[in-house]
Amino acid sequence: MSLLKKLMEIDNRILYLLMFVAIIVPMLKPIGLPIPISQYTAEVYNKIEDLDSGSYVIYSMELGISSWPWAGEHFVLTLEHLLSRNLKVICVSFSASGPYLLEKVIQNLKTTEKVYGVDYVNLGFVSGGEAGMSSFARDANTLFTTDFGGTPIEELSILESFTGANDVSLFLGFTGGTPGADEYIRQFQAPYEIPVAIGWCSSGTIPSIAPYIESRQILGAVVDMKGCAEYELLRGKPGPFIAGMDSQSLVYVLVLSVLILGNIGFFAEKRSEKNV
Amino acid sequence: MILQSGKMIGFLMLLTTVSFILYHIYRAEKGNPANIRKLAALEAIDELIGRAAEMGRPVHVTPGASAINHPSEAPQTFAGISVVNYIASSCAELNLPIIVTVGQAAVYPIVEEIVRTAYANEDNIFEPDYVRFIADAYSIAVQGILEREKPAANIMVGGFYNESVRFAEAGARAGALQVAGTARTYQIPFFVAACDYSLIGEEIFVAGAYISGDPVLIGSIAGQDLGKFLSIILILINGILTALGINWLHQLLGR
Amino acid sequence: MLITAVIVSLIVFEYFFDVPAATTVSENVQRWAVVVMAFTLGLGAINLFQIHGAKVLRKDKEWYLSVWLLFIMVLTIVFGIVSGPFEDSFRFLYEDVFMHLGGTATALQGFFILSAAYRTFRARNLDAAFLIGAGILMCFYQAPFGVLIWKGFDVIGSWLFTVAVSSAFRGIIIGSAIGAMAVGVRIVLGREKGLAGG
Amino acid sequence: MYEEIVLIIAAASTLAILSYLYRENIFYRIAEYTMVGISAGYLFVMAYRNIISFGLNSIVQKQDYTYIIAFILGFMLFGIYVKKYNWISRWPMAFIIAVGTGISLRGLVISQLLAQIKATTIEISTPLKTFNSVITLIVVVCVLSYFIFSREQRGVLGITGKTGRYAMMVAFGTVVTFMFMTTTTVIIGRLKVAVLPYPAYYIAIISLILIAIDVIRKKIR
Repeated sequence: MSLLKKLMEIDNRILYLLMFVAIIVPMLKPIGLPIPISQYTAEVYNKIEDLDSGSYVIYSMELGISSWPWAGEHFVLTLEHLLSRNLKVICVSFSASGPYLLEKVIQNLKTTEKVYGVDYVNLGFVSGGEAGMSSFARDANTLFTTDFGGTPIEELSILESFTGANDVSLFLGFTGGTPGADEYIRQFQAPYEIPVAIGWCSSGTIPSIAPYIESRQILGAVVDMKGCAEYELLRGKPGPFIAGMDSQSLVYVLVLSVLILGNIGFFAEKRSEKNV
Repeated sequence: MILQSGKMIGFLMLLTTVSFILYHIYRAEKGNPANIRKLAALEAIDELIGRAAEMGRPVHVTPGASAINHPSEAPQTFAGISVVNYIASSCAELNLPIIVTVGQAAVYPIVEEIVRTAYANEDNIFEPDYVRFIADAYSIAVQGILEREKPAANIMVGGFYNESVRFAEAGARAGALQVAGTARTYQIPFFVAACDYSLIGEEIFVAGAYISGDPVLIGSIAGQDLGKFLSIILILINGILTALGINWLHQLLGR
Repeated sequence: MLITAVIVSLIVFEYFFDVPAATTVSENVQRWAVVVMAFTLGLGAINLFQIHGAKVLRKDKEWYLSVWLLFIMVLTIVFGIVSGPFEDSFRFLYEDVFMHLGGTATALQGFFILSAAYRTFRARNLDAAFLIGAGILMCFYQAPFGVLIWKGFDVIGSWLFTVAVSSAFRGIIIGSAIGAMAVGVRIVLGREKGLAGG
Repeated sequence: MYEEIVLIIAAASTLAILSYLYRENIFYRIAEYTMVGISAGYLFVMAYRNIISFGLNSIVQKQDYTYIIAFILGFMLFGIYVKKYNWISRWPMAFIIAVGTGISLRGLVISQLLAQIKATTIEISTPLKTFNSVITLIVVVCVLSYFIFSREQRGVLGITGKTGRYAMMVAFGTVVTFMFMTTTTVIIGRLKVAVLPYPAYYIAIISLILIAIDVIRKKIR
């Protein structure tokens, strides 16, 4: 009983420390657990593979610069994938924090044959939330006067034959919550019938996106690190996310033990109260 | 005037639901509101306050950290304010100290007035520190109050963000019985897991409407119920028809 | 306020009906909204000026932190507007400082959930039992180690996720869509507290 | 040299925030205030750029003078800061709320309400698919019925409502568990970029020493 009591009274800080240990240890010594590929990620990947070359794709970034260190490699990988398929990528952001991240993603592209302004463009941030999305979808070409860097849109040849959502073959959104799936389908999928896929979403938000995927309103989603790791496998470029999944495993072992331990203690306490 | 193709059913659905809501608001304003049920969590609040009175310890209540000028947040905050009102009058009746923490400047005067009136109505003394406005670091401050002042009951109804899990933990560690509710989907799980009673999603609006007796709120809740009934019926019919291989309703519902 | 009712009705009407005149007006209204909403983003800075300016003037506890906040805010604004957002000075503040602060702040939440899970997530009633049971099961589904122990975890987990979890959220989505309509009605009627009071 | 300094600042920022996990302290406070300051400043810059590129450029380059209305409404927002003219800001607020409400309202009927109702079908193909679709339908109906408030939850409604509530609990449990993945992802990113590389780890060592001193100091007391 006393051991249990001790286990019940671990200081929060020890827990936090354990979390760090669970994350760091596999980083230093990878275990290499197998990763099964989920339907959701495969759908996104296959959709990009199936698009006709030359079609327009919206690459909509709702995440902020702070997500660069932990998901940046995935954003670059996805953009490179799009470009390698000879698609015309229009980068835009409906959240104020997005455009710099887009800028950073573009700076880190490894492909050199694709040209800014011809094969891809960063239009920056559109304010107005859903009103902004709606205006962008309806007539993007009259909304903008310059791209994010200040170049007049007349000088960007990619935009010559682009008028708005009607020309788009895929909407790829990267979101951490709001704006997110709800807004995408309200403003892009339902009125214009363009396919919407989630290029990255946090693991906590996927349960609320799942109904739309099951109803085929959204094609699929790359979910957090797990999805990124699967995407790396599909692209045949194993990288940081596959390595990171080992840490995930250990963290989940910790979460599991914490939940079970807490509840064992709770029931033991209840029983001892009854005996008294 | 041409209805855009494929949107007819959508327009009809909108029209029907809106007219349900309008009808019930109208009925409620005529003094004939629909009955809405009293939620278990609300009944629990009475019990919690009773327990606090026995223990002689204060009750903590907060209407959340949300603003009141945003369409998806204002209703939550006002539901929270209604709950504060309810608790303040119960506490005033028992002359029990109450701690109300407010994180939004615009909410503070409203809540202060409510609590002051509640204590004045019972001829009990209103202490100035019953209602506290916390300008910044709302989450840290409330956590501190829960830990130091150890309320016997902790009631949190309104719009909560990341702070929900910390409040719930701090409250539980202070030994308070907790009732909590929010309409923010990602915060509900923490309240359910860590509190004794919880209000999920729209339940907080129902609680607010039940307490305040506001005809517009009651009317719109009753109207929404009809909308939900309609949805359930559509789902059932659609399900049965598709199972039988009849697809006309399925196609009608959207492209 | 009448203006609210008119605009809401116009935008909704234009979506369902094919009336070119209404569409033109509504398009313009939406484009204005893009600009007006941009103004609201700037209000946060002014608001901070008010709150922290007052703190400094009153010499409140930790007023020097308020000074620091205002200084760094003004610096960001000056760098961003005067020298341009692509200059190194602005990039240093935003990419080299803010990126790390913001990212780490996001992570804190997970730690708080962990300690709350340990201390307070108890199967104290049937509701919580369901919640925690599902939580435990999903640990095996979410991380690769689950499949290593038993292949079934992946099957059960994905079944639970695609069938039970997503249907529950579908119910919530339908319910909240109807709820949003009710809020819309109240706004149009000018009967939504706080919002339409004007 | 510049890069090393930047890395040290990155490490210091990261650890200042993380130090909150140990206890509240002045480093955390400074970091928090810095974050709020830069974030508000950044938003201001973004607002400025958008007002110029969407608003002013449309007036100047495209001669679309209707945008003047947007500017008037935008400046009216500042009325909020003058008590006497507070009412002025209500107009633009009403405008924003109206556009936002209208746009989301018109979209959600089809995309969220009807499309989701439509998707809830009973599929007759394989037994498993049929079973799954029936369960889906039952769960959706039960969850919806839980949110019916003008009837007492007794009889059929009692059963469906309870089932709906438990189904939601399963969903919420999933949400909680899933949230940990993001934290882990973020921390891995932090460690890789701002804590483990040279010379950032010096900061980590210094902060560990500081914490150790604090622990010992408390023990002695």
